[in-house]
Order: sequence, then C-alpha cells, then structure tokens
Amino acid sequence: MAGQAALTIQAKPQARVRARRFRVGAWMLPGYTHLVILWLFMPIFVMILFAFNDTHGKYNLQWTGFTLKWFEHPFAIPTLTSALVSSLSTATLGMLISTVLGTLIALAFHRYAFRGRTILDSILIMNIAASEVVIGSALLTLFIAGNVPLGFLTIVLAQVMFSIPFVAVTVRARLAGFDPALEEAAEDLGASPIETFMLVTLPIIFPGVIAAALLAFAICLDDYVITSFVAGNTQTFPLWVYGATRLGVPPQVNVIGTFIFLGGCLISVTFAAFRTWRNSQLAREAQA
Amino acid sequence: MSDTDRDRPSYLDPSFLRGLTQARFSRRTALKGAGMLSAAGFLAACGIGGKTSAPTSAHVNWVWDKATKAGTLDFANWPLYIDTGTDAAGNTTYPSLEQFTKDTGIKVNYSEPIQDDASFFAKIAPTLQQGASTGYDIIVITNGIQMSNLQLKHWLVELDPSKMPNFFKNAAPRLLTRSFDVGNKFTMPWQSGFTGIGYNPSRTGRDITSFQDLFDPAFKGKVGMFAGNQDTGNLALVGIGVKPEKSTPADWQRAADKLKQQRDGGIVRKYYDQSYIKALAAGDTWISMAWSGDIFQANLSAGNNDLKFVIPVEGGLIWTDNMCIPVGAAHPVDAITYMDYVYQPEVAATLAEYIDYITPVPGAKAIIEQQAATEPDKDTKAALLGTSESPLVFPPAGELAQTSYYRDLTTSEATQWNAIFNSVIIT
Amino acid sequence: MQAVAAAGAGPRKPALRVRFARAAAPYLLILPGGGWLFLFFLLPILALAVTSLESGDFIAGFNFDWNVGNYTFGLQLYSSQFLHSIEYGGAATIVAFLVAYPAAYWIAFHAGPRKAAYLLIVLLPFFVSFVIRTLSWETLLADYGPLFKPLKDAGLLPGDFRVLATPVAVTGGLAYTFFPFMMLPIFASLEKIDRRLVEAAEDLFANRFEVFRRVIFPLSLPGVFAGVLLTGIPAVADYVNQDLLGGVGTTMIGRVIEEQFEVDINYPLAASLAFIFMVGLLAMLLAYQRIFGTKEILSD
Amino acid sequence: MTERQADGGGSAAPGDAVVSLEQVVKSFGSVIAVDHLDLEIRRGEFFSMLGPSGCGKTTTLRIIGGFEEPTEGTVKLDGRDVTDLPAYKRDVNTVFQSYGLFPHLNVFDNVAFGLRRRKVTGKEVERRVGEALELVNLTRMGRRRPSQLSGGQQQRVALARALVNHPQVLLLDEPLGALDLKLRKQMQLELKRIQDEVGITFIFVTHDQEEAMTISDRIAVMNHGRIEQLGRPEEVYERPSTTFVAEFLGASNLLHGKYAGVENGWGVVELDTGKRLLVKADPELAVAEQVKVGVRPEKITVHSRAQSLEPGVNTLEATLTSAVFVGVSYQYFFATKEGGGLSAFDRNAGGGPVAAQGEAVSLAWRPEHTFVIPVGTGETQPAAEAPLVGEPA
Repeated sequence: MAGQAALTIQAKPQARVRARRFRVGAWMLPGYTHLVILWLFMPIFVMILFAFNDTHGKYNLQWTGFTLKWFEHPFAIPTLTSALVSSLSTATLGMLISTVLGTLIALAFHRYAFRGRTILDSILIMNIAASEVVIGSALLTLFIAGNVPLGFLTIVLAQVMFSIPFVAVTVRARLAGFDPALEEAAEDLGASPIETFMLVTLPIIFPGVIAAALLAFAICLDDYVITSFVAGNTQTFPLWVYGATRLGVPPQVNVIGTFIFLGGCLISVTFAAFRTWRNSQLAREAQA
Repeated sequence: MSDTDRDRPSYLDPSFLRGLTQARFSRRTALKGAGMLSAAGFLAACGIGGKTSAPTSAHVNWVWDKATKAGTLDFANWPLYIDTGTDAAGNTTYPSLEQFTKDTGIKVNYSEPIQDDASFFAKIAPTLQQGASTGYDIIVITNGIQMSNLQLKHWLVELDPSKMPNFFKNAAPRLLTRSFDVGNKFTMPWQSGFTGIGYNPSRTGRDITSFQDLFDPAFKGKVGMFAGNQDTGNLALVGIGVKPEKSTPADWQRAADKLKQQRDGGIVRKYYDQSYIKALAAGDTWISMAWSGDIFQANLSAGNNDLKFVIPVEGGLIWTDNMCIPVGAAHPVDAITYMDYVYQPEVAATLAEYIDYITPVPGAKAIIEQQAATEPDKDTKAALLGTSESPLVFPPAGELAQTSYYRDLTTSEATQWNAIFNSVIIT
Repeated sequence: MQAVAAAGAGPRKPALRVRFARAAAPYLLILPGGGWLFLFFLLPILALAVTSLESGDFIAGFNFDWNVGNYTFGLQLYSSQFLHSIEYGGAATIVAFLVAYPAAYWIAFHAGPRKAAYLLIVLLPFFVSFVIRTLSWETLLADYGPLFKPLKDAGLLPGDFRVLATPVAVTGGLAYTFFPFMMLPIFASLEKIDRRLVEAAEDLFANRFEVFRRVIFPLSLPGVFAGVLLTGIPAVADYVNQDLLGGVGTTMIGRVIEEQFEVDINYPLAASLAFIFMVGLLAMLLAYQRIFGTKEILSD
Repeated sequence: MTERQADGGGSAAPGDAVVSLEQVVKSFGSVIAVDHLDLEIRRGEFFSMLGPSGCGKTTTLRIIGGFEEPTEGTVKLDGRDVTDLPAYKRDVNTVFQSYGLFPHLNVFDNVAFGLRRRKVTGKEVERRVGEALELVNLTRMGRRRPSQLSGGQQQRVALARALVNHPQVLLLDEPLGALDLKLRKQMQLELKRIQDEVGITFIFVTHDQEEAMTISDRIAVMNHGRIEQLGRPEEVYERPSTTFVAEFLGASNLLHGKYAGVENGWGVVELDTGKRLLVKADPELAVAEQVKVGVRPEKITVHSRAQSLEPGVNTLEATLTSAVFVGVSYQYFFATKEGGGLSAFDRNAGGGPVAAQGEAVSLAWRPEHTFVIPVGTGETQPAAEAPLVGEPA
C-alpha cells in the first residue's frame, strides 16, 4: 500500500514536468530577480545583525556575540536621541507644509490652463533632477548672504523646497484619473468651491495625497546632503550617523535603523491589509 | 546677544600670531564677506552695518563686567573626548560633568558636533560672520589654521585671567607659552596629543619605527593617511627631515612630492578623516597615520587590543586642542568657570583615565597613582597604572622634544599650503 | 429678440470681479508652493551664480568682481574629479539598469498575483536611512568583512584582494543607492504595456525573444530613459558613497564642492564648480526633454 | 436665416421662458464655440440641442449650468440675470455625460449630496432621496457604491441625484451616450416618462438625431456655434431649412435648381436639366432664386417606366444602381440625369426588390413632401459629413 502510494505521488509531478516543456529560461529570470532581492536586502541584514552584536568598545564592526542589550536601551545616547527627535520634527513639518503646497500646485495643473504652466513644470523637473549638492550649496550661499541663521528653520525651509515637486508629481498622477465632472457635479449640486474640495476632491485624491505625504516624509527624514549644508548646529539622524561613522557607529543606530525598517514594513503591510479589507467590505456592501 | 555684540569694541593684538604680516583687520573688513552678494541687489540689508571700533584693551572688562553666572553652559566637543558612564536606565552619562554641576550649580549641555577643525570652523563661520551666536559657550579647537582664523576674525572672547586660578596654578609649564596664543588670552588647552603611526603588528608582521614604513610596498593598499592636510603635510615635513616651523613653501612642495609617490605607487588605501581608526581596527589598513589616544581607545574594543602607536624615529607631531569661548556666547562666566574647573588635578585625572591623551595637568599623575595604590580591583588598578605610566598621557621630556608643532600659517600661506597638499589628498 | 437688441448698446460682458476671480484662481493655488520654490530654489541658484563670480578669501572677505577665473581655475584643477563623477555615475547607471530591468520585467509580466508584493519587497530596504545602508556596505565589503573573510580564510581569494576603497565599491554603492529610481519608472512603463500587444506579436510568429526585442523593449523605453535620468543625475553628484566606500583617486566632484564649501570656505570656487556641474547636467536634461519629453518623469 | 427659422418654431410668451440666452458668445482663444446665440426655452418643455461634435451644444449647456462663463452675452434664468452666478448658486442641475457620480459615496449619499448642501436634514433627506430613487426604479440600491452599478443604473442615479433637488431646469449632457442601443431606447422612454411626471424643464444635448426626435418637444439643430433651425421634431425633419439640417437629420436627396414662381397654387422649381418639380409655394422665395429641392428617401415610390403616374406628382427618371436589403426595408440607390444619386426606402412587404440592378425606373413623390432650401450666401457646410444612409425615422 505504502509503496503504491509513493509511486502515485511520484508519478504525478513527473507527468506534469513532461507536460510542461522544461526550459532554462523558465527559472533564470525568477532566479535572477530573487538574487536581486537578496542583493537589495544584504545591507539590511547586516544592519539588523549588528543590532544584536555584543560589542564592547566603540566599534561595531566584527561579530563578537549575541546580545539583546542594545534593544533594552535604544535611546541611551542623548545626542542621538535628540538628533532623531529633530529629524522627526523637521520631517513632520516638512511633510505637512510640502503636502499642502504641492497638492495646491497639482490642483492648479489639473484644473487650469494658465500662463507660466510650462515654466513651473520645468522648475519642478529641474528641482527633481538637480543635484543635491548644487541645491545645498546654493541654499547655503543664499542663507549666508541673507544672514539667515542656520538651524531648524533652514532645514525645514530646504526640506519643504525639495519635497514640493515630489508631492506635486505624485498628487498630479492621482488627479490624472480624476473625472473633472465630479467637481462640476458637486458644484452643480450646490457645493461651494471649498465644500467641493473638502467633500469631493480631497476624499477622492486622498490616497494620492497620503502617498505623497509619506514620500515627502521619507525623503525629508532621509535627506543627508542638502540638510548637511543648511543644518548649522542642528543635528538630524542622518547627520548624526554620518558624523559617527568616523569612529564607528554605535549599536543603538542599528537598533533604531531596525525599528525604522520594521516601521516601514508595518506601514506597508497595514496599507496592503487595509486595501484587502476594504475591497472585501465593498463586496459585502454590494451583496447587501 | 547680537545687540550687545554690535556695541562690543573690536580688539586685536596682531603680535600674537607669528609671521602675521597683514594689516589689522577692522570689523568692517571682517564683515565684508557678509556683504559679498550685495552686487546682486537682493541682499542690501545684510550685515554690513557693523560698527567699526579701534582695538582697545578695554575689551576684557567689557565682556566680564556685564556677564554673570547663568547656571547653564553649552559645550561643543569632539566625539568620545570626555569620560562617560552608564546610568541605571542604560543612558550615557558624563560623570565629571555631573560632578561639575554638583560643585558649581551649572548645568552642562554637552554635545559632540566637532568632527574636524576645518569643517567645524566652516560650520560656525557663517554664523559668526552674521554677528550671531553659535549657540556654544565652549568650543574645542586644535592649534592650526582655524585657531588662527578665529583670532584673526576676533571671534574669540578674551579670557579674564582673574577667573582662571587653577589654570595658572596647575597647567603644564609648556602650555603657558604657546605660540598660537601668546599670553593665554583666548584659550585653555583641553588635551594634547601626538600624531604618529598606528599599526597592527599581527598584520604588518614586524614593528614599525619609521616614517619610511608608510612607504613600504609590502603594505600596498594597506596604508592609511590623513585627509586633514595639516597633519599629513606636517608629518611629511618631519618625515623628510624638515622642522615644520622652519619650513618654506619649497619644503612643502618636496614633502608633497614624497606623498605623491606614495599615493601613485598604490600604497595609500585612502586619505581618512577620523574614520582611519575604524579602518585600522577592522584590518582594512594595517598601518596608518594615527592620533595617540585613539589607539588606546581602539584597544579597549574587543578583538582589537593589539594595535600599537609609535612616534616615528624621524619625529612626530604634537598638537593641542584648546577650549575657547566664541563671541556671542550666552554664558561666558559659566564657560570660564568650567574651563578653569578642569585644571584641578582630581578632575584632570578623571578625564585622563578615560581619554588617554596628554593631560594639560601634570599633577594628575600623582592623583592617579594614589588612586591606583588604594584600588582593590586588580584590573582597575592595572588600568590606572597603565594610564599614569603611559608616555602618551604623561610624556617624558625626551618624547616631547622629539615632536613638532604644526606650522603656523598666515592666510596667504594657508592658501598656498592648501593648494600644495590638497593636490595630493584630493584625487 | 428685438427686445434683446434694444436692451444693450454693446455686447454684455461678465462682471470684472468674476473674471478676475476666475483668472486668478490658478495663480492663487500655485503662489505658495511656487513662491517657496522661487525663494529657496531659484533665488539660491542666482545667489550661487553671483558668488561664483567673486574673488577673495574668507578672512579678507569676498568681492563681486566678475571673476571668471574661478571657472577656468576650477575646471583645470578638478577636471579629473569631474571625470570620476561621470565615470562612476555612468557606470552605476548602467549597473542599475542591468540589475533593475530583468527584475522589473519578471515582476511586471510573470509575478502574477504576487506582483504587488514583489514590488513592495524590492522597495522595502529603502525605508532604511541611506547613510545606514551605505555604512552597511562598508561593513560588508571590508577586507576582512563578512563577505570576504570566509573566502580569504578558505584560500579562495588572495589576501590582498579588496573591493572597498576601489572604484568598484563606489560604483556598486551608487547603483544600490539609486536603484529605486531606475526600477520604478521601468516597472511602471512595463506594466502599462497592453498584454494584447504581446499576443498580437506572438500571433504574428514572433518568438519570445523577438517579442521582447521588437515589442516590449521599445515600448518600455520611456521608462528606461526616465530611469536613466533619475538615477544618473543624483549618482553623478553623490559623494557619500565615495566618502565611505571609495579610496585614493576616487574623489568625485560632489565631494570637492562640498569640501570647498564646508571645509575650505572657498565659496566662489565651490559655487563655480557647482555651477559648471549644474549647467552640464541641465544641458543633458534639456537635450533629454527635447528628445523624449518629460511626461514619463512627471507621471511616474 | 437663423433668425427666420428660430421664429419658425413659434415664439413663446416672454414670461414663459425659463432660460433665455441673449447674444451669448463663447470663444476659447481663437476658436468660437458659441456664436452670438439667442435662445429661449419654455417652462416645462423637453428641449433638445442637436448637432455634431464641436457644434457648441455642450458649451451652450455648460454656460446655462454655470460651468463656463460666456465671453459675451447674458444668461437669464426665470427672468433673472445669472450670468455671473457660479454653478453652485444656480437653481439648475445637470446629468453629466460621464454621470460624475462620487465614487467614494454610496448611492444614497450621492443622491442626498445636493439636499445636504441646502441644509435639508434627517428624515426629510431620507424621504426625498427615497422618492427620487423610486422615481428612477432604484429603490433598493442605496447602499451600493457607483462602481458596483451597471451603466444604466449609474445613469439613473445621476438622474435621481439631479432631480431630487427639484431644479427649475435639468440639463442633460448626452446622458445616454455610454449605453448600448437597447438600453438607450428604453432610457429615452423613461426620461420622457419622468419628465412628464416631474414637470421640470429638460434641456437635452445629443448628437443622435433619432434620439432627439423621439423625446423632444422642440429641437435646436446646431452647427458652428449657431442654431441652424429650431422647431418641433416634425418641422425640422420634414421642412429642414438648411442643407446642413436636411443632411444631419437623416438621408436627404437634394437637387439643385431655381425657383420659378407659383403655378396652380404650387411653387415650381426648375432643375438644372429643365425638369420642373412642384413644391409648396413659399412667398419668401424670389423668382429665379437659387435653391435646393429635397425629398426624404422614404417618401419616394419606385415605379416601372411603363407605369403611368397620377398627375401632380413629382417624378424623375432614374436607373437603379444598387439595392440593399436592410431587413425592414430595401434601400435603393439610383442614378439620375439631374446629377447626384438618389436613395429611396421601400418597406419590405414581402414582394422582393421592385427592380433589378440597371433597370430604368421612375421615381415619384408628392409635392407636399418636397422641401426647398434657398442657397443663400450664409449657407453653412455640415461640420461632419452627413450620413449617406439614414435609418428610417
């Protein structure tokens, strides 16, 4: 009996292999893709691994044993913690302001044909494509010339500046599929322009606005080059980490990096789950 | 602060800088840079309006008459350049600073933004140029171009000698006659150190003694040099047998040519900033220009207790990092209180035990020996003795004689120096 | 109708107020953001241009005197750094393309229902700060790091083999850092391709390779060009990768600009270098815009 | 010509006009979309604007709705000048071509949207939305999202959403365009029923002449931003006043000639070949005026040459060039001496085609079915090529 069962089990896959022509190309491409993914994750693995390294001195370069102690006190370095806090606060401010301003630009592009459209368009592209080192140095030049004290304020000014185009582009992409009749319909039904925006336009483009805001937050949080030019004495997380590279980055950085990575995963998974849930919810509503 | 700052009389005693040939700089000249873009028309309002005042000796009184103790202090230092501990919650603490707070009631906001002199100077310079406060009461700057510039630009508060009794009592005699701060008007040393050669004997396979070892083809691609051109340039001068302080631009060029050989021969792996120590510890370099205290620190780290530091037979460099008060500092009294505070032997001893650079207070040695004598724990005792006996912390006179200070440079010399050595380093 | 003709002397036009409000609306919308970009993007570039024509030094002060010498001096002194930038940035762009395209192709066409998941996975590493990722590469690629130590211990690699502190490490790091900018536009353009076109090509006797060469690849070109642009420009300018992963003789122009600004305080020289660099890139961008338009960049 | 024909529809008492446009112009840059348009729409009527795409009909509708401001001219709603009033302050509602249903709201909230903007609350909203949904037969769909509805259902929601506000005028911008033929026919009747029921003025824009004729009380045929003809469906069909109208509303057989005056109570047109055709006498036509004479294909009967025809009937000699079987009828194409081909429909009564290909036949029709179009200088050309084959009306 057992032998027979084994035979049938074996027989099946063989049959399938024969049925489908076996080709080298069939596994090469997926194999390559998975190798790429491995390559993409290698530094992340290293980061996470060394968050558990039981290092004793200043250097967290060689594996010296497993420990959880860095996770007990991830905020043990006051200057690192305050750098993280200022990063989060500049990024939050930068996100809020650039999301509003960028969305307004996207709306203008979506709704109106106006003089200067192509110029603004070119400025947006230039901004996206311009090198950070050029923008950073230009901003520094201006701030020095204009006697603007460098610090938190100038970081926010800069971060908003380089986030606006990304927000505008992202929201515009969302608006591209937006039926202008919807706004007209709202207006037609007695909604003032503000009501129209709040009740119709915003709810519909909201996923795009959220995506734009997250993008803006991410690039503000992660920016090193421009921020380093205009930060003055203010330390942000990337600036602190970059400064610390000279001596060896303490394991707390790995811990915080791991948290950020997990946070990113969590947000993505939540988004995906929310989508699935919403779709099923809609399906259920339809059946009711 | 900027209001009072504007009223502040300018001062300058040009004699403090050896070789300084330029005319005095008035505040107006100094602020010209701030108006540099006025040609563009949109910057008319920027700070050209600073008052010009003749230098006056009244300066010292001017700051210190008005200033009072504020009970707080912003201290900008280099990374890992102070004693640290860990509290119950695992947070990093600075015991000597806490002790200071207990003793004086002054709370210290301690930060470590200084990675190297040049970039830190470049960072605070625009602020100072604007006549604004850097936000720091104490900064730690190495003798060298930036220190000269700070003084040239009148960006340091002249110290009040009456507020620095410990300094005059306990500082090493050699520190009272520094060429870059004649009369101790602007600075008090924080620590000094040597620039020499660090190496990993297990990798090099032999002891390193000479500057020439940095040129050994056997170490091809495994040699680290400094990206800071003061260290690299001066060490190369010493290496080719020229005393830096007596060197001429022709010597600089010869030194640079020597360094170019090393570079083009593929011997140098990279021109490092402070990160050299990481490379040395990781084995990426086997032999490297190094600062004395770092080697000790690196050996504290697990798996790296075999690094060695040597002052080459040709001679090494000695430098001094100096505490100073930038103009516009909000809490000068608190600052000078702290600067003098660390000149107590007990405090100096605490710092020396941790930092392992040359302490400015020779009297600390006796304190550490005392502590070692009464220390019950064997390891701790050995560590204390290691510090008190270390020639890198309490260098004997012979060792000091073997070393040179950086070449003092005028502004125009600095430009020449930068051009010559940057052409080696920046490739 | 006669009544109408009698009603007004001339044609009736809408009230001025209404017309103004409607005409002003787009400008009111773009004013805050556009103003921000003007103040903190265009104006700084103007300031940069002015600074680049100054002379003097930091101690004595800088004067605007049409000092074109900064440009010739800068170009002459740092020509090899400009070259490095183009070499490494260009090589990194090619590497990123070679890595991204097949992966994007497979995910877009053959990953089936797991397409979204794969795309997400590809992007996840980029949640982590770019400085930390680059640092991780430094650790990974160290001469006795986790990647090479085992190989060296096993005798598979010579003891003096190294990747860190070489142009290879810099190029790899750049390709890694800007990978999403290559991957996303290519993926987006591949995804847009109508599957029926593939079927049509197959129907017309094209084999798989021919389908790819004659149909899919040409249709994905806008995404490829956008990716090349979005990867190439920042890669050419980057200096963090070079700083952490490079060695002797790998200095890129971004580093020089940064050093002139942030270390040597030679603002005019730094500004002229930045300006040369920007104008060069802008020329490339304009050429690109001429040939391919900007739609792909803006819609992805 | 426009003016003459606009009056031809019979003028309404001024007080009865719910919408009136006076000398309205709309230009987009150099393109003139609406060209000095005068129009009055009567309270309670089902009014259609018909024309090819680009004729300005949608722009006119959008001007009434407040989505476009006229470059010149006045828009009056119920006698009140609303030219400067934005859409949300006008007592007019629109059913959009793409429906414009809010995708993030369900059917109920979509329909309630306008009520809530007018601060109607609670039970009243529920009652009125319920009524509106009942009116369009969607009573049980309130919880659904627009994306879960069929095209026809979406169309009904859009209608309910507009009607629930009891506007003075309902604007419909090609609302049936996206529906398939069968559904479209059904919705046409439905629209007519609903309009009867609620008594609201409907202004309907379409490019489908059959649709316009099916449901409208009056039709304005537009071309190049002007109204070519305005009147009841029968009027514009049977007596088109321009070539454009004649050709846009179904197939026409047009022959060129000149007006020869009145004989025996009939007007006479002399074709270029000298052939004389009888038409309705028109006092506005001058003798010797260049005209086109037309007859709708379904009015033509086909006879063998030998057959004698009753007097007073217009006849033409022709040769059958092709016959096409279209189910309900045969469609014939003829060549004539007078130039140009003529077409005719013959009901498929079971007898097979009346003639063989190449056969010489006589075509006949009654003088009262003949229409005359003056060839004036203001003659406009059709914006779109007129359909060669029209379906029987």
